[in-house]
Amino acid sequence: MLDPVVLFFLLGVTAGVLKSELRLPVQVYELLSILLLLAIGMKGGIELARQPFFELVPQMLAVIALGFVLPFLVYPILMGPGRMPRADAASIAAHYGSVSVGTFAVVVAYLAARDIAYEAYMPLFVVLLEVPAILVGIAMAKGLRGTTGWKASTHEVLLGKSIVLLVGGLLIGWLVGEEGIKPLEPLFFHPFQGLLALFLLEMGLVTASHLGSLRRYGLFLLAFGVVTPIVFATIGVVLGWLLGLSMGGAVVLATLAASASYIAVPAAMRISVPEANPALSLAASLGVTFPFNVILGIPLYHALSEQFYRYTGAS
Amino acid sequence: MLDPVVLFFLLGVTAGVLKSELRLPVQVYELLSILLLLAIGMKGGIELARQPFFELVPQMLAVIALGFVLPFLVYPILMGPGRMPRADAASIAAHYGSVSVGTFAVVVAYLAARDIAYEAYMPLFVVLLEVPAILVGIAMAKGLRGTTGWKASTHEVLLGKSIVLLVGGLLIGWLVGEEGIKPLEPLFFHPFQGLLALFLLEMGLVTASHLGSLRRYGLFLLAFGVVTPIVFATIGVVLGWLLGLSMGGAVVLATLAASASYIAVPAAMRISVPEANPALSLAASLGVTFPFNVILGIPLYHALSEQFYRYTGAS
Amino acid sequence: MLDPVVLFFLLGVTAGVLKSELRLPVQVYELLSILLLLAIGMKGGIELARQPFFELVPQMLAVIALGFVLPFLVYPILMGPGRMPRADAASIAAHYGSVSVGTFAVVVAYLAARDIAYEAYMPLFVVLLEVPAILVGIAMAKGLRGTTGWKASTHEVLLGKSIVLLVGGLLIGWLVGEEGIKPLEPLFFHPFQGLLALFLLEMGLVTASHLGSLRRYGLFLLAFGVVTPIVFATIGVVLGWLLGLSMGGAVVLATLAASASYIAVPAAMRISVPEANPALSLAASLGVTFPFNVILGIPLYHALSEQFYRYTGAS
Amino acid sequence: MHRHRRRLLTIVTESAIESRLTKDLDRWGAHGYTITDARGKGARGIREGNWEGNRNIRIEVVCDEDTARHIADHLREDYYDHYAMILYHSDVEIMRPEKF
Amino acid sequence: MHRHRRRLLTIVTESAIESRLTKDLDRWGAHGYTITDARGKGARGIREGNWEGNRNIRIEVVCDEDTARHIADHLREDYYDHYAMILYHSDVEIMRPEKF
Amino acid sequence: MHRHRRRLLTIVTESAIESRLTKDLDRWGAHGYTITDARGKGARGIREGNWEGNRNIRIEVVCDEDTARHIADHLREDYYDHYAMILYHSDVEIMRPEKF
Ligand SMILES: Nc1ncnc2c1ncn2[C@@H]1O[C@H](COP(=O)(O)O)[C@@H](O)[C@H]1O
Ligand SMILES: Nc1ncnc2c1ncn2[C@@H]1O[C@H](COP(=O)(O)O)[C@@H](O)[C@H]1O
Ligand SMILES: Nc1ncnc2c1ncn2[C@@H]1O[C@H](COP(=O)(O)O)[C@@H](O)[C@H]1O
Ligand code: NA
Ligand code: NA
Ligand code: NA
Repeated sequence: MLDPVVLFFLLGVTAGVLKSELRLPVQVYELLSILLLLAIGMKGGIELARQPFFELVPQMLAVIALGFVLPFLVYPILMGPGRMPRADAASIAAHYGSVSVGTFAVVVAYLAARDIAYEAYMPLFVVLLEVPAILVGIAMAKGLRGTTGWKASTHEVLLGKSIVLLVGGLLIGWLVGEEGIKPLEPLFFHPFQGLLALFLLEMGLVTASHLGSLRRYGLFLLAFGVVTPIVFATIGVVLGWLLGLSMGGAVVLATLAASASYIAVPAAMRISVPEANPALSLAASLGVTFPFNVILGIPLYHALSEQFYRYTGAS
Repeated sequence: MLDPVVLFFLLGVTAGVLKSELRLPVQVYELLSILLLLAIGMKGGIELARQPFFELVPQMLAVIALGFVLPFLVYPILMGPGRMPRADAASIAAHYGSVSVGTFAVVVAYLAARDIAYEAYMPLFVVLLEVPAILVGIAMAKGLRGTTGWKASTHEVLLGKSIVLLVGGLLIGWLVGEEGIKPLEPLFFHPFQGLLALFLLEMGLVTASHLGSLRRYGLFLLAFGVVTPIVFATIGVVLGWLLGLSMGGAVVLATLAASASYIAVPAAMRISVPEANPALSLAASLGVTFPFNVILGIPLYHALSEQFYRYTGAS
Repeated sequence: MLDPVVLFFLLGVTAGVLKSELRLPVQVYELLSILLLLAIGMKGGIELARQPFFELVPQMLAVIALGFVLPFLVYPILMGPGRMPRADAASIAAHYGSVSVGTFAVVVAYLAARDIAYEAYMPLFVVLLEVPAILVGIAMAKGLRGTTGWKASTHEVLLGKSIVLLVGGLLIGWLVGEEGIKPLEPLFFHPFQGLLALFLLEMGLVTASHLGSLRRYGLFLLAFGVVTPIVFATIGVVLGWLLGLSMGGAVVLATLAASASYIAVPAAMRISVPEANPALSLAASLGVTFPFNVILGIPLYHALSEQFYRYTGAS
Repeated sequence: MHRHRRRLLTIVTESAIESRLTKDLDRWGAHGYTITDARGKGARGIREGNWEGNRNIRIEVVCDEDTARHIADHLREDYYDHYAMILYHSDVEIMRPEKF
Repeated sequence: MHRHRRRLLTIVTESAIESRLTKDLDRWGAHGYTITDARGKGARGIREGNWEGNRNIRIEVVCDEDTARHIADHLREDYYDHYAMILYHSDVEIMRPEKF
Repeated sequence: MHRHRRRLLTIVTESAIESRLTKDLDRWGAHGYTITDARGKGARGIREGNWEGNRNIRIEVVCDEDTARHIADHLREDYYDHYAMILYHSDVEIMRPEKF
């Protein structure tokens, strides 16, 4: 059965494809993304407050390493069979190495609807996975030596909207703890799924407007946008198992690995690698991978993780 | 006693008439109308999921017929005593034959506050009543033969914002059912009356700005805007009774019949019958009929329906 | 321990100072302030409905008198040691004589978190304190004789956004009472602290952009912005005690006296005393006094009031 | 820097016709357009822009003389009588003539 | 297509004075105006437009030479010293001279 | 009323580069600028403005001839190839020459 939030996404895509007059004002989009980012951050922070921080350090390092490694897995494919210019290959690699907070929210809703437990500090991993791939992508495009702009780029990436809100929420949740956050729940936590539904409605409309450019860039992007997340998700499941995550936790990590950024990375690439064509990377991440993950991918990664954990006899 | 939501409407009208600096950004208006339309649609869909669809078919056909018939009842009056140009008469007839979702939300709040039951699938009727009068209005203005633009018009009407959101919500509610929609309640259902209150505050401000043009168009519009809803409501009560609706359901159907569109129809007329003067139809539907229905009409239709049902011995 | 809402303020200031890309659309700011103002108004109105109005009249008169007196306490200091032009001195006096609704919301959240009772009709005092200082400030700048524009000014002040929403909410709460307002709670009351948190995030961003102009205007403003609220709060505690308020009520009155307007008064001064430099008054009220009150002031006034009430043996 | 003269056509009208109008601009030969949300006052009264029924948009088209004339003629025929609309032209200089 | 020359007066100023200013424009003979929300930077610093205290508006008035001069003179007297404001004029061509 | 000629430079481009671009305008000698949010269509396709990835901004700078030329040259070098961007100039008259 499809989750209602996914139906909102489909409603948006349908309305967009049919050229309906439905528009969400960009300010509504911004309000929704601010609320979702803060909520995700705070949820993670609350959990962090619950356990000894240093116990998480190995997992955190592994996740950061994942963020650095993933882009290297796709860059050669984009340059070779994909025949893309260097800047575009680097930019797309960064998109897929990083994460999509929207997809994260959908997997969280998916697991909650099925009462599947997972490590609740996962939002920390979202933060950790967001940045490394961006740095790798910039280095791929510019080379490590072209130091001009490196400091500026890092500054811009770290102070981008999503990092600030995720980290800010994380810190607030961590400082205030579960009890202290209670008064904020009616705005941030209770309507979370509703906010996500509206957000997906909007993303559906935006996705529809990228389907056109998809047609232009052809089959390679389509295949790339479906195969990459499946491969990355498999890596995520295995890594989750190695790190001792629960089965649900492995689903989340798989989904994070499988997801491709469409907010933080495009903004960073626009500034730091302007010669990359944004229509290309968005057609892949937003036009293919996002819908794929949301509709088919997440249930698939769930099945994958279940099989793998059953087979290995874990949890 | 006045419902609090009605007081918000009066606050808006008062602030507007006194030329206060109070403004609601148009983006807030859009967010509110999106939430209300989706909520109404989903509520209807949940109810549809509860009962055999085919049992509703006779009622649905009757309601569609009502939408086609109502414009014909006022068109001659607007052309004759009203002395209006054909385009204006057609446009106003379309406004009054169609429905106002805002007024529907108020009657729902009214009945809920008084614990009066009604058929919960009523949002379906909102959808069904929205479109036919628009088609009739276009035909009245252009004639059936002027086929140019007919297809485009229908496309535009069916893909207008309110239809897409109502129908989209309906389908989602229908597919997902009461249980599945639960996670969305904190955003769409719990704050419904609060959202409606804010929406009415804004509509009050907009209404105030139409009172001026009302003065310009004189007494006829005023009388028309009060008498029409009373007549239409009476038809609605009788039809509700004929269709076997509960007393509360008849109040809702009466209010739907009595209400005049100020969102979907104006937008459609602007595109399809541009020679009609929008100030005229809005002065009537928004400046007279909407406040009349919200403040006096709904209690009146309630009394009417009660009397009628008592007299006929129904429910 | 810091309240979570205060942490949101600090997050905003930090993001602003670090020149992050985080922005809240102005329409979100407007939605938040509309919701907060209406909620505060309605809460006050509900309480007013609970008690005989005439019993409050002495307190109300005293509070209005406070609003007229406070500006006179700072005007000579601003003209003398501050060496400010008359218009600026008058404008700043008006800012500090009036109140900040944001600060009021923070003290309410502060007391609620600590389960400290206070007279729940306090929002009435917010309304009463908002206007007098504005009139005094205009008179200080223009003299009483320059009657030109007096009527217009008063009209503009009374019909400014915050007065209309506070008074409108008050009347609605008063007419409808606690029972009647219930359906509106999920939008206005339950998420109140969350809305306040977002509002403070935005105010933090705005505050950060005023820190620069603070540097330009030097130490005097900084000292003035810290000392004035402490003195005014002391007056507030004593007056609260004289009026027979509870200890919590005295904290609220102290905070109201200590707070400086940054919404209603700047708007009124811009229109009525345009020769006053808005950067100056906002640097003080928003750049110094608001953060001071929110972070240090309120706990200080709490301690002050507690000591005073213990010493005088009250409550 | 080589400069080239073009015409800047500015249209202020009701937001209700945005999608129809932009389709028409395409058909009439505009290579692009820029739209901002607006409010205002004119012969058809005040349009406050606080509600979907009274919003304006302001459209700018940079194009050559002939296209500007062509668009203006069409607007006059198809829209001018029935919609709140004004239209004005001016000369501008651009840098990349191939774009316009 | 007959063309007529008019002046386009553009004012950028604080949104706080919008309602007062539009009333004045009416009094000073403007037949209409178009307003868009704006932000910016000038002699009085940055106005980010993220808060009611620092929003700008951009007002356009199409009118004849005399009215433009008249409005500009009044703006200079009544507003220029105390408000963040700039003002500039240019020539435009319009189609329906009776409207402006 | 003394009048002074200046240039009005209008840039329409992606909102993603707003903060970088305004810093550059400062460096290149602009004394001020005005920004409005926009959407539009051009050689790089439709930018609907309903999402952070496809919003435009419209920047206006009033400045003297040399500064305008200077800014335009820099924009062409640093931005023109990689960003959705158009740029046009026109003459305007201003009242207080010291401001621009
Ligand atoms: N003289 C004018 N100067 C600037 N804008 C105008 C003028 N007249 C009309 N407008 C704009 O054009 C819209 C439609 O004008 P109208 O058709 O005259 O009502 C108005 O709502 C204004 O935004
Ligand atoms: N040189 C300029 N070019 C374009 N806009 C300007 C310029 N100078 C000022 N502005 C705009 O006018 C507003 C008020 O200017 P000012 O009074 O100089 O602070 C600023 O906030 C900008 O939006
Ligand atoms: N001919 C034109 N007239 C007006 N605006 C244009 C034109 N061409 C492009 N634009 C604007 O400039 C932006 C970038 O243009 P481009 O780089 O050609 O895609 C577009 O999104 C439009 O907002
Ligand atoms: Na990824
Ligand atoms: Na009707
Ligand atoms: Na005060």
